Amino acid sequence: MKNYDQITEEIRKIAKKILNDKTVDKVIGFGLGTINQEITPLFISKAEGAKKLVFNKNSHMSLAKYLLNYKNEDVAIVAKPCDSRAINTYLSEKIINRNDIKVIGIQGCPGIEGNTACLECEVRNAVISDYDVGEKISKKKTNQLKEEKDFDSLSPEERFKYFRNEFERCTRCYACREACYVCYCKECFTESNQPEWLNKSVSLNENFTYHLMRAMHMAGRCVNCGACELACPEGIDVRALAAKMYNTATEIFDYKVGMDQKQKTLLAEYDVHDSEKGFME
Amino acid sequence: MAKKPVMVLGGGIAGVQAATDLAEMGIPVYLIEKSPALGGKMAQLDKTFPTNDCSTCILAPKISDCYNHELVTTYTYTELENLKGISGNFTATIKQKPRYVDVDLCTGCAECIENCPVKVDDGFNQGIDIRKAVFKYQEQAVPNVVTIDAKHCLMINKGVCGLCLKNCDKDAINYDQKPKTEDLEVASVIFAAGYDAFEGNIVSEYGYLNYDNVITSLEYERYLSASGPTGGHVVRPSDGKDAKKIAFLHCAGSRDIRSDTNYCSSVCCMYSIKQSIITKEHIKDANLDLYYMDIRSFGKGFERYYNMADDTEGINFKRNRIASIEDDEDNRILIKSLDDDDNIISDQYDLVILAVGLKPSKEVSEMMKRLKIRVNKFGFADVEELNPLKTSRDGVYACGVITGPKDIPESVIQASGAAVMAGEKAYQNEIDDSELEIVNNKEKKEYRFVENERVKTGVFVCDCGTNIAGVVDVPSVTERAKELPFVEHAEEVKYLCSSDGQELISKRIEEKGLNRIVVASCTPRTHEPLFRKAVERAGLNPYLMIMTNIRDQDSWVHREEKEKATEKAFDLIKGAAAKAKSVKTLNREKIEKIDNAFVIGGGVSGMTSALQIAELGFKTYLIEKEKILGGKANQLLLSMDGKPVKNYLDDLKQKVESNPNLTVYTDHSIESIEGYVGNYKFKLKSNQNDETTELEGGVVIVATGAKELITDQYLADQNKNVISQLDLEEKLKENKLDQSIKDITMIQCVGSREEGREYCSRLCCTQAVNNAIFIKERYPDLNIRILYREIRTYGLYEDKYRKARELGVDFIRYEVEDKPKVTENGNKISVQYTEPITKKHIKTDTDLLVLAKAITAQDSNQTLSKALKVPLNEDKFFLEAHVKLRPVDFATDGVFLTGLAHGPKNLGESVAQSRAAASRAAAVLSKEFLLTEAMVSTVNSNLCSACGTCEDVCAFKAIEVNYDKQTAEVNTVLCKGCGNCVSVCRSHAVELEGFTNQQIVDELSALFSDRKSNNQKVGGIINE
Amino acid sequence: MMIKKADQESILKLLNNLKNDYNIAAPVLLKKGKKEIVEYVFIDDLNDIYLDRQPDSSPKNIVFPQNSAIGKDYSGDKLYDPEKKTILWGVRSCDIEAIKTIDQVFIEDEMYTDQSYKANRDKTIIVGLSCEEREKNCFCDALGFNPIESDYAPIYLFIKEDQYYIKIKEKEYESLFSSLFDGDQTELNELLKLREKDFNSSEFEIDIPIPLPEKDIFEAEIWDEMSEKCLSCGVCTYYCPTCYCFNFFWDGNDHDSTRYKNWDSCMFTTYSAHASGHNPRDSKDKRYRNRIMHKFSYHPFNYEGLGCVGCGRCISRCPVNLDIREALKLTEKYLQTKGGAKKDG
Amino acid sequence: MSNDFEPKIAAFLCTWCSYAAADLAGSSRIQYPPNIRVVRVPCTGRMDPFLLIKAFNMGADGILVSGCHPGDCHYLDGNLYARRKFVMLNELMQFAGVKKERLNFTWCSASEGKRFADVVNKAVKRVKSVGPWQGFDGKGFQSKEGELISEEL
Repeated sequence: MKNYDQITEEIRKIAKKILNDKTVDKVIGFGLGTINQEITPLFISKAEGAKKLVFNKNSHMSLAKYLLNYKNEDVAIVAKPCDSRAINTYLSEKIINRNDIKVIGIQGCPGIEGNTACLECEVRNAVISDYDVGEKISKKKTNQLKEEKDFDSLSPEERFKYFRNEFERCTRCYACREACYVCYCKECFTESNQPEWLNKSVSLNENFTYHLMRAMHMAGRCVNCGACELACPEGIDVRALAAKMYNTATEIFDYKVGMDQKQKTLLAEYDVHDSEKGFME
Repeated sequence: MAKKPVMVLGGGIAGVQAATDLAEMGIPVYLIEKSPALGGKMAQLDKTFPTNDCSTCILAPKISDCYNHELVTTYTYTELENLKGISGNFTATIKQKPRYVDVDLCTGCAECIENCPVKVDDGFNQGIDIRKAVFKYQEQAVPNVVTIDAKHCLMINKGVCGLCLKNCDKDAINYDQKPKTEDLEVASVIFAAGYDAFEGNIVSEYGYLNYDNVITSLEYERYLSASGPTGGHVVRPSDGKDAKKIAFLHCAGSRDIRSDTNYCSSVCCMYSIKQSIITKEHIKDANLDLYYMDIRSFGKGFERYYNMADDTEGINFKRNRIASIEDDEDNRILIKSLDDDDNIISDQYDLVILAVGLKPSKEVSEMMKRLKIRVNKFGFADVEELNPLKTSRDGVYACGVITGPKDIPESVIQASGAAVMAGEKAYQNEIDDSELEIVNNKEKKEYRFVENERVKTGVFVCDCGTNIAGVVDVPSVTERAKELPFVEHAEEVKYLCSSDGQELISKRIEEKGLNRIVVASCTPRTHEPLFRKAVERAGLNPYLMIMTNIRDQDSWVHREEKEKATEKAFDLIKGAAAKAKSVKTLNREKIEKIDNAFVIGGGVSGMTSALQIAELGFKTYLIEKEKILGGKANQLLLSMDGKPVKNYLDDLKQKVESNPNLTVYTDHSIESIEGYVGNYKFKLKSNQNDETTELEGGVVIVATGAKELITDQYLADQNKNVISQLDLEEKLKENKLDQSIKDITMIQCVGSREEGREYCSRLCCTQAVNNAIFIKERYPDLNIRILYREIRTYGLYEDKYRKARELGVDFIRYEVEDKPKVTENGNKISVQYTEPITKKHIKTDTDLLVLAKAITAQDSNQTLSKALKVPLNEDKFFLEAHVKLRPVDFATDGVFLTGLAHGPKNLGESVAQSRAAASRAAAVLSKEFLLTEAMVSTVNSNLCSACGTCEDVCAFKAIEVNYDKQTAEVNTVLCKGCGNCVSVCRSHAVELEGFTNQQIVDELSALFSDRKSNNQKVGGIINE
Repeated sequence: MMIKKADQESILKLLNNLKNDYNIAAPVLLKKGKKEIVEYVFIDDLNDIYLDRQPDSSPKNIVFPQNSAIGKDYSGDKLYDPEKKTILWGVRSCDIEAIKTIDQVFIEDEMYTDQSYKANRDKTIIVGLSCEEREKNCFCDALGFNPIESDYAPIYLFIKEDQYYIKIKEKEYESLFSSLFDGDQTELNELLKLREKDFNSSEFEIDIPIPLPEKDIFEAEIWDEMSEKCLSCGVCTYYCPTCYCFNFFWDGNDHDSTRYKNWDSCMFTTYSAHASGHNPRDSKDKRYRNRIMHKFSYHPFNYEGLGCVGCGRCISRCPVNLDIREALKLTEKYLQTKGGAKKDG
Repeated sequence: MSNDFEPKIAAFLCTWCSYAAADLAGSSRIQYPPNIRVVRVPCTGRMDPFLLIKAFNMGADGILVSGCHPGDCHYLDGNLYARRKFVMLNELMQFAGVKKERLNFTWCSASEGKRFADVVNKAVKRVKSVGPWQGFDGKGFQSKEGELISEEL
């Protein structure tokens, strides 16, 4: 596995090249932010700027979302494996054109510090890539210890309590939504008033409802990248529900999101012999 | 001018299908049914093979569509007395038996039934259950009215009792009703009179009459049915104990040379397999033995179903011959049988089910004879093999089991086919509009424009006599309803469905300017059309009426909990009123269409369909890729009844080529297909000179046929003395059979019924038998042996099998694991096989080896399926919309299917199916406009992000993304209003009219309006 | 004016007494998931008060809660007694200036006074807290504010180690602190002088005209670049002490409902969307422009002072590190080159 | 929890099978508890999981969804798509701590009137066993008059 600095070098080299030869007009990557250690999305359109690109242990944002700002423009994007799956999902939903984008795919992603999703990550090589950086690895998990959060051992009451505590402090700033590549609806259900899916009052009943509804939209589309959790200013465990959806899709329907750009979404297909887990006898 | 009516005799699935198809073609129909309700035998079935579809679920909507069709007049409890006149000009005399109930008044509430003191055996439930002297033929009877059984009614027989009348709020009981005779003028008649199952003496040797625990399969069907007398519980009739070990005896009464039912009943193998599978679902540890002669799983998808059962633990197929059936003191049935090696096997069973066959009912056979319709020796209507729907009497057609044993899809195919033939007579004999009552009340009203009005809801709560009011406190509910938001008016009505009630609604709409109507009464499934019409009469758009069900789903099921039922009724009304607030004016849009038809494939199927449509007067394009018409039939010698095909084919080709409405494009291939129902655009290219032709049409019939398997098994294509059955026929036809040939061996199932092709090619057995007979009759000394796995000469073809054996054809069974081995031996072919009884290996030399090669799908099916957006099944044959009830339709409207493209079948069956396809196509073409559904999906393009998920889930190809406009678009002609696209749309850009998210959320919000969440909080501050 | 002096213990004792007659709201260190966050809450246990650093959320939610029922009392918090006045304890200069900004909008303009806000504010007594040192991302001094003391609070705390100096500027509040010993004016002055000297000045410096000249800058191309990485979430506005945009909505059903007011955010895509479907700020550059212009152009134009107090919360809380200081620098550069040139010409 | 708790369950039935089964239960006079409030939908394929979450949001003590048996769908395969959604929703809700007894998914064919009554009986029993739904906030629901219907868990 290559380290962050090596990957950074490779990214810079490729970015410089493809900007120079006009393969793309813009490279979307990570740069250093204004706060100590903080990373920020960086948009480079001149080859000289390529040296500003970095990839380090804090590069947590899901850059895929920015592709939506450059529909029909030639752009390259630095994609962690999770982001590459997001890109595949965009392609399968025909939100972006394959010809418009170049993917600088990080192979053998060393993971992001503080991102609990990385501890559960099982796809560590970019699944779509025009320019590989890093080197592919076959090992499944990182060396990091799995975080102690075993929901299965909790009773429904305990889980309910846990999520109430979490969602109670949600201010509905929608940072989780906006940080998530999945959420690109022109009008989110939170904004709809015909019908009013969600009351605008920031109360626990509505907050909880919001997170459940959002999780339902993530079902079969979330790549479990953890961007939502890291975006939350209140430190809410936003990812838990989405991760549950992610794991359920894998366990019950043997479905993995974004592995192929032609994949149909989980809820748009069926098998006659699908599980009926949880149905009444 | 209106079309002259057609009469359909029999209200089973075949009759219902024929009547609906005719009505869809714009032809008025008289539907005559002798029992008190529509549905026939199919209504008695629990599940259907090979999909295990629930019979009621798929049948009920079809019946109600038919019954509610404005061009169908249904006469139940009615029989045909006489049929005078000639084709195009019949006078039919019908006699309506007295029901002693006024059909217009009866609401089907069943109060009378509860109070009737007389109990009798229930005919619908095969006498397993009891019913009252006043009864409903079945719970979901259409029409939903009761009937009095005059034989048992005390009032009618003895003049005492009268409890039913006393308990009828509507005074619908009339003990003085007399039989009513009526003359109907019709252009043609369709016999769809169905069948009787074998019973009584036919199956007496199986102990049916002596032992309680020996029952017929139709009786067993009622045991399995969730709505049957045991509620789907399998028990022994003798003591009601659970049955665990069950025997199914196939061919009970069928294929018996000693009886007059010496034919195969075609369906018993399959329904026995179905019953065994369903039984296993009911009783996990059941042990089921199926005793059979041959398993005849010859239909589409049947072989897989059979294999599935065979693979199920606890379902055992036994090719044993029954020696004796006895019972012991515990009423267990002991069956002794002989296995393949002639060992005697004994087994004890809790229950024995006789797979009884189908025969025409005696009365119907008699009637047909009386009406000068020829019947065959078994009593079925005598029809020609290649004109299978026409009886001997001109203008009289037949469909369903009345022409021979067959399963449901084939009956449906025949029904549609008969409909178009009978319909042709109606087209030729138009009558003046004024003569026909039904056609006259079709005038359309302008609806009041209500979109700019304040919502003013009128709530009408029905008492339904005491049915609702006896449980629900209707006056208080009505009072409270007045207080609901947007409710302008609320009223209690004794019988809302009566004409008074309906008029009242209209009156109030005008009086109070109501613009939304809530009807709280019975189920919308039966009464929504009625109340919509009532609202329509007052000039209000019918979709502004919302029904809620406070009878079937409230007062009837909570009779002891009056207060709670009242509360529930009020909640439901509250919900309906809330929904009503947000409903909109909806319209069924008229869509222009092109009245031409495309038929793809110029074989017998394609020609038959094309000719039929052209004869109705529609312009038809027949497209064939080869240089000549006729397809595979050009090679055929005999039809299944052993008559030459050539004459028939020549006649057909001549008619096709001379019809002025029919344009034939031979030697043309299809470049592209665009469009949808009513508006198809085809681009054809001549194979000769690449010249293209562009054509427009409204419907497409796929009749692309199939092909013979290409294989190298058994030296096929490697030795000139190894040929296929089709090659043999060609040889025989041209008299080219070598005189030196003294010995012929035929091998069946070459490539069929094995891995990769898990289906039976259906026609090969009969074809081989026919060819063998043909040869034997001409060269009696010639040796013929047929190596087979199972002889599947289903239906009346069984007779051929018998005849072949009589003529000395050797039938030798082989197992799939032990196929014959074929080697070259000089000029001869050496065939080695295992003798099934002695198990000896026998090697014999034969002069000619004839292979029954499997019928396989055309390679071009893939391309065509994509172009027409219709699916293929796993064997690459085209997949119809519903294997049981829509065998010639595709899920995509306007595209139909016939012949071998659908699956293996013989020429006669292809002809019937082609008529059916023509019939369904004509239903589209004969309409002035295409009408969309009112409740269809709509897309809000402002919200749509064009992700295409809706497109993925639409079974009807009715929604597609327009990538130029970056939004999904609904083709309202194709949309069926299921709402699948709505629920997968994350952006809520798709809405289903009539069931919008807003409406459902409003409804929910009203239902739970007494529960208000504690949202009043807090300054964003929570202190834990 | 009155000066009092006390140690930590007597302050707590005092507050404990005041608790009987007042609601006390103060910064508290809360453990939220993995994060430790300092927020203003109504408190019961006075030991929870945490003044060691700038709170991560502003006291805006005490005076102007995120959502509140119209015609009902502001807070549904169980520790809040609507009958009592509220002491808002330990508010730093930036947040005091922010409350002043909101007051300007909701109270000072007599034509458009928000009565419920005014009622709430009338019940609030702000107790200021002098900053000892610069916090991570704040820059109030660069905008001309004084981190050590704001004039807008009637009572001010100056803490040196365990010692509290309390400056009571208005007579009516003097009685609250009467139980404490009097403090020495000169002692406090020395402390302030020392603090002013030691207070390391901001690295960030900005030189832009206030109000920003709308006509020069509105159509400038800088907004696109500035907002490129913006996600359009509402974090910056929700945690901003001065953002006061709000919206109304109903809660309930046809049978029973309540009218609510809650915060809105100009970063949301639906902000300023018209019923017709038209939205004048339909892209994030326009929305971000509105945020900057509101703070540095429109507010200064309509009222006195700035719309931004330089607390730096939007910087530390932004999920993509979109830094308002960079935006201002970009503006400055633009005005000095293009904008400035235009002005001269 | 008091024994006289009468839950109110939002029941979504497809028109073609389960609504017909409910009608059949009616015409057969099979009695079942009056705790369900039926919302008719054309097909279970129409069932947006949001509607079910919304039902809880608005105070339903439980939900019941019933459609045609797999294979019986009037619209060919709507129920098969629905099945996946329900499994996902069910897993999600249970994970979030909503008790499984409140979530009732099943199939009922048009001929299964008896089964429909059984299903309702069972669903009501299940919901009763876990007591009144307290809302996602656990604060219970207020009746219109402002009195708290249910107590804290």
